[in-house]
Amino acid sequence: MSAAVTPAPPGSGGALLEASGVSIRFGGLKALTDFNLSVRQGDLLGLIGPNGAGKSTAFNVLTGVYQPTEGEVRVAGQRVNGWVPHQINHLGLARTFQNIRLFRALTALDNVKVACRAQGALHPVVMGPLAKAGTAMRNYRDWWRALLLTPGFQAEERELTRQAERLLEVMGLSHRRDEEAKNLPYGEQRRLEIARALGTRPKVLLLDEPAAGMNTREKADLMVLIRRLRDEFSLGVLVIEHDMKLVMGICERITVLDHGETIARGAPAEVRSDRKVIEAYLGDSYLESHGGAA
Amino acid sequence: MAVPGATTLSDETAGRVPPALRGILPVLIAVPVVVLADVLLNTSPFATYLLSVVGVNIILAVSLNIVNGMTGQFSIGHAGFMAVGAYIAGVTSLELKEVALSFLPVAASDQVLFTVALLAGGVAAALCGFLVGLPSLRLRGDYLAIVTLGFGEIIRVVVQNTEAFGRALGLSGIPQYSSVAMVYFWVFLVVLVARRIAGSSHGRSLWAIREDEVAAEAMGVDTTGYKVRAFVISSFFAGIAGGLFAHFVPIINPGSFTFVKSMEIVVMVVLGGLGSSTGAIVAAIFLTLLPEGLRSLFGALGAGGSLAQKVDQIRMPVYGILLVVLMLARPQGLFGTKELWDVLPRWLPRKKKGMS
Amino acid sequence: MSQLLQHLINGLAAGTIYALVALGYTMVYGVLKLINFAHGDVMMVGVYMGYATAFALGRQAQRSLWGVVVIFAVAMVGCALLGFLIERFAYRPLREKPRLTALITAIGISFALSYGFQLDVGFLPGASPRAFPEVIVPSEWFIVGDRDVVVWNWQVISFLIAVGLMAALQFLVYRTRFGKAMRAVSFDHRTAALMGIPTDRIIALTFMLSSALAAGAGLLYAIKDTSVSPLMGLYVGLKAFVAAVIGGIGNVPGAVVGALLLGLVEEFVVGYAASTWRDAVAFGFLILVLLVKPGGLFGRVAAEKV
Amino acid sequence: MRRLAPMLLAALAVLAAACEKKTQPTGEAGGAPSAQAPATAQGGGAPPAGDDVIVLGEVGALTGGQATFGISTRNGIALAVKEANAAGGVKGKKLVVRVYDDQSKPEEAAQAVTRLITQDKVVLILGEVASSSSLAMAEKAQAAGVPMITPSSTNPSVTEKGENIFRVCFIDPFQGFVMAKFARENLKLNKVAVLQDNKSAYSIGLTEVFRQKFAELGGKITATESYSQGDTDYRAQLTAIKKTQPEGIYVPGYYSEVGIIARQARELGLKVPLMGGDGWDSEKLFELGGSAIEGSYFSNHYSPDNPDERVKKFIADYKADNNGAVPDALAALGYDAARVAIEALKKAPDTSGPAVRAAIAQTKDFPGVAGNITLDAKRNAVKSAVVLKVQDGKSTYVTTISP
Repeated sequence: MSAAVTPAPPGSGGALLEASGVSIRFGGLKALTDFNLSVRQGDLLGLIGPNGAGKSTAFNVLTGVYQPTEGEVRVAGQRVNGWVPHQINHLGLARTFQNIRLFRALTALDNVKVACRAQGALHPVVMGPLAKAGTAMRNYRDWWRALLLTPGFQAEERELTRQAERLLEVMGLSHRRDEEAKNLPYGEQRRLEIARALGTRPKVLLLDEPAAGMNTREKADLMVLIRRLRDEFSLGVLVIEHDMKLVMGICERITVLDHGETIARGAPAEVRSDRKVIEAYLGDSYLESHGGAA
Repeated sequence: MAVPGATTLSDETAGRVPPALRGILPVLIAVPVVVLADVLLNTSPFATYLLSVVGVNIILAVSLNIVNGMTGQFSIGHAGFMAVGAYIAGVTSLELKEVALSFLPVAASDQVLFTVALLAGGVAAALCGFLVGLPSLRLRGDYLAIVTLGFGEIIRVVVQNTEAFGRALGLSGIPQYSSVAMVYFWVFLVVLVARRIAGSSHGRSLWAIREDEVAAEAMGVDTTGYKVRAFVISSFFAGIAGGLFAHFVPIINPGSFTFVKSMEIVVMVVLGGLGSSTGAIVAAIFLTLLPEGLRSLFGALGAGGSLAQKVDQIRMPVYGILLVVLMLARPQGLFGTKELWDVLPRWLPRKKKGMS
Repeated sequence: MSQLLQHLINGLAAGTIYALVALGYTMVYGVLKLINFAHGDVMMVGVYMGYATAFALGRQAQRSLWGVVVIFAVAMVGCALLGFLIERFAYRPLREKPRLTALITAIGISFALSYGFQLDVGFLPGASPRAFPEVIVPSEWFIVGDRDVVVWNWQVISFLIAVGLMAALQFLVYRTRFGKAMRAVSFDHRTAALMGIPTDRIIALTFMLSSALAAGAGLLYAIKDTSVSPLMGLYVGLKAFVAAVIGGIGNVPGAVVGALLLGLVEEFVVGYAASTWRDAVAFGFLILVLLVKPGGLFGRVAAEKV
Repeated sequence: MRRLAPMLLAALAVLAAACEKKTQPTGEAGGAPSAQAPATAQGGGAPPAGDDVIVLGEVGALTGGQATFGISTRNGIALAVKEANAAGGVKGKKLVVRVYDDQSKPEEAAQAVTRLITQDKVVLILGEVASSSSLAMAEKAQAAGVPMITPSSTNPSVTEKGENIFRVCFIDPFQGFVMAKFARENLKLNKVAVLQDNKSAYSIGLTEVFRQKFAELGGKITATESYSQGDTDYRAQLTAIKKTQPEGIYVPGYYSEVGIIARQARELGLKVPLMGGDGWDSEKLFELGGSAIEGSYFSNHYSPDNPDERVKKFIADYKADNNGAVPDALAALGYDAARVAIEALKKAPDTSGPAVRAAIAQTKDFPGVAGNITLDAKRNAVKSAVVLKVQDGKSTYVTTISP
């Protein structure tokens, strides 16, 4: 059940996630204009900007929650315009949410197991009609295996549990294994979300304000953790963050958005001294909004 | 552990069980057992009939729970699927009435044909479930609910206008193959299926959809596919329930499958606790026997006077008021999302740790 | 052609009344996200209140203008009170509980009312339908050809009353402080509460308003179809609910448009095709609308903030 | 949460009563009169098949869409039993009727009848009005060997369920035939439209025969429209019918809808006479229909202005018991069914199923208020039908049509 996802076709320049010229409009409102981005394995990129700059919108376009009005998104070399989120996820893109969206009534372990299991099925969109029918049949066959509790199914369940337990361990959540997600403290909920995202075996991990609501110490730990995850799981990581310090501390390259437009990109040092960035942050209501956020 | 069927039960969980429920639970179990044992002692046609009705309602409630409880969708057209199963199975049995499998004794041959008819009904209902599940591609929440309701009503109108289905009079003369054993075999099956699903990765995916559809989708769960499959399985069993129903109720009639019937099933599921299979079972038993109990009570109370003549009419208003009172008393349903064994008092045997 | 015109008139007459009932569903759904399944039955109770009042007034008085006003006033005030009680005791305690819970109590109330009114104990009317008194003495106001097209005074009057009630509602919702508060509650009742809006009172008032509208609609319905029965709430309620969803539940103009469309569709199915398929076509129409516009004609599917 | 405990205890009490039931049955669920026969009203002591009472079972729609018919029937049966008890009961025992409501649903009727047979051990079953429910009951009664008499289910298939099932009314085809003949030969109509209740097998049955007979007699059916029981707006159907310019409209439905149909027909300018069957018979028809129903005709089992002493007495007694309500056909048939049952119980050597069955089967020229009853080999009543005309807010006798 854990068949590998489509490998990236060679020649795509190694970009696991690529957005080129992406724009999105809600009615008359331009939420994102000509957004370009490329994430390769081992990258640790930052996406920053004041509130309402379009950061989460960018995430939502990349992950298929919204469809781009213009431009295209490629994941593992595959054009994914028109795909739904779970299909894109199957290509190796996983995310967390700004306002934690765990499966609240499920235990920590089950939260991760959901993600682990969901992998494996090739999605119909990349297949012909015959293969489509095959997948449909296999979907139902899977149910039979579960209903009859076949040995293979049981082994698979054990394997899922093992994988999930390992991820909990990596995120330091083993002691919360059987707790309902909603009963976890805030910081642990954030970590559980990351564990869950890792369960889908992503190539690229998108973290939406992972440090929101954490204190300085926790943030420092998080920075270490994110780096470690990138190396251990061979990921490309894209982080949305409000906390400049955090972003500057870990990200190798940064993209700055304001009013949906990319106003700067480059290494932390370059971005920090960019006039437009300073204006956007200080000239606008950065401090207020930051104070009121999270 | 929150998820029913998911497997572990630690003592600290038991500690979180609402104390009041722990005290009440034996009552909940005892009441139906007493009533049933009572009628069972003189195994009578009435006991058989009542047991069959209870069984069919359990199948309906547990199967609806797969969609409404586990997946968090909101179907209020379950009676429509039941009708499909009842009519298709009924017509099949009527067609095969004269057929006997020569290599089997008559009784066995009848049961084989009965099973064939049931499966035909179940499959037909499952196909309809697939059709209803498809709009869930685009619809959410109350809009999906109204579509299921609409499908249920359309099915009823179609039946009412089809000569082969006996139109308004209904289909009578269906061989009465059903037995308590057959009904409870299917009860057992649906409960088992519900439990196995709940304990599997499929069940977890359904729960994930119920908890947060956006997050489930982002974690790679094919939410539409799962929703459709939940609908298919659920309506298959509703069709089986309808088929069984058609083989012990002497006549099936469009009036038996209105949206009021759908509502009764929804009530069972919600009262039992959304997502709790055992809760659905207990609620189905309780609500099915309640009107009979009220009938007895009022029969005993109404000695003479004008009220005595009207006693039987008072059952339904009382039923309605009881529903309100019960929901106010326990808004999360009798069991919440927990299963029976999660809330058993300590002195009762408990399920031990671990199934996987 | 004249037949078409007649069907059009009949359809609109039925549609306006659906609309008034549908508005009740939509308003309650707006503030509480609750499908109030007891709404139709509240309407039925209102009609019986009007029926009793008409009898108390006697034959002469009930036909006078003030008589009609008294009948409507009693039914609407009585229903507002009933709506208040239902909200207070069956829904409010469940406000912060899962939405389905309140739905079940709504079903319970619906059963209790519709079955309760079938009893013939005490003041309860019994199961048989009753003839509703002719509070508006029927007369023909507009005739085309050899009675090819007939418009009745009560059709016009009830149309005017319905439009008047809708206009009043529109004013209330969009032009008054109460309406503003109501819309705020509908948008997010927790935040509204934080802003100092008395949500409980607003919700209670919304319920009373929707119940009063239902009573008015029920009376018009009873005048139109000259009868009242305990089960009328079930039929009318279901159809009005469908109308509200077609228009986009929670949307006030949507409910009106949905109801008019449904009234017309039903009338044309019955008039030009087989009447036995009316309900199937009504629901088929609903499903079609939802497949094309998942949020109903005027509703917006709230894009979930991710 | 703690509030749940008392609540469920109350529920327990309710359900526990179900268990007590068998040891402590009561006899008053039905129409047992308390004033005239205090002996039966002492409440809850006697076993159902005990020494001093004979228990009859009745299943009827007391709630739901057909409640109004079930209640009339119940009142008619109650009157017959009250009279029998006042006259000394049967075989020295008092009669008791246990009435169960089936909510107008066949499966509930099946459940109720099974309860009557098994738990209450009734000797005989009366009911239902709706043919679907009667069919459900007939199956159970036949299997259990308990005789059953349906007062007013007119669908032919009901008594075909077996030798234990009887009826005291004529069947659908006959009524359709009566009205077709009357319309063609007495009213001399050439073109008639039909408006049937598609939710009622009764209405569909009558329509079928009427259409066929009327055509056979040389008439023309201009349109067949339908509605569903519970509808209240028939303008669309009537508008379509009006276009075909019929000379009469056959509306074989129930009075609860027919009254409204009449008003709306007149309102749309359809002045032709309406015609119908026994489903019309109720004083409610005149209330619902008002002046619009005047001049219409319907076939029926009996005419209330029958000068016969028996009928007069029945009407007077019924009015006295039911706040002055005039008995409709269903009440009269309920009364007749109960009296046929009582008569058979008197004649039968004992109250066992076969004995009672045999006694019922021998019913011949029994003087019922709704015509003399003779049961034929198919256990159907052979009766003539009367045609009534609505005049001055009541129905008046026009003619009698024999099979």
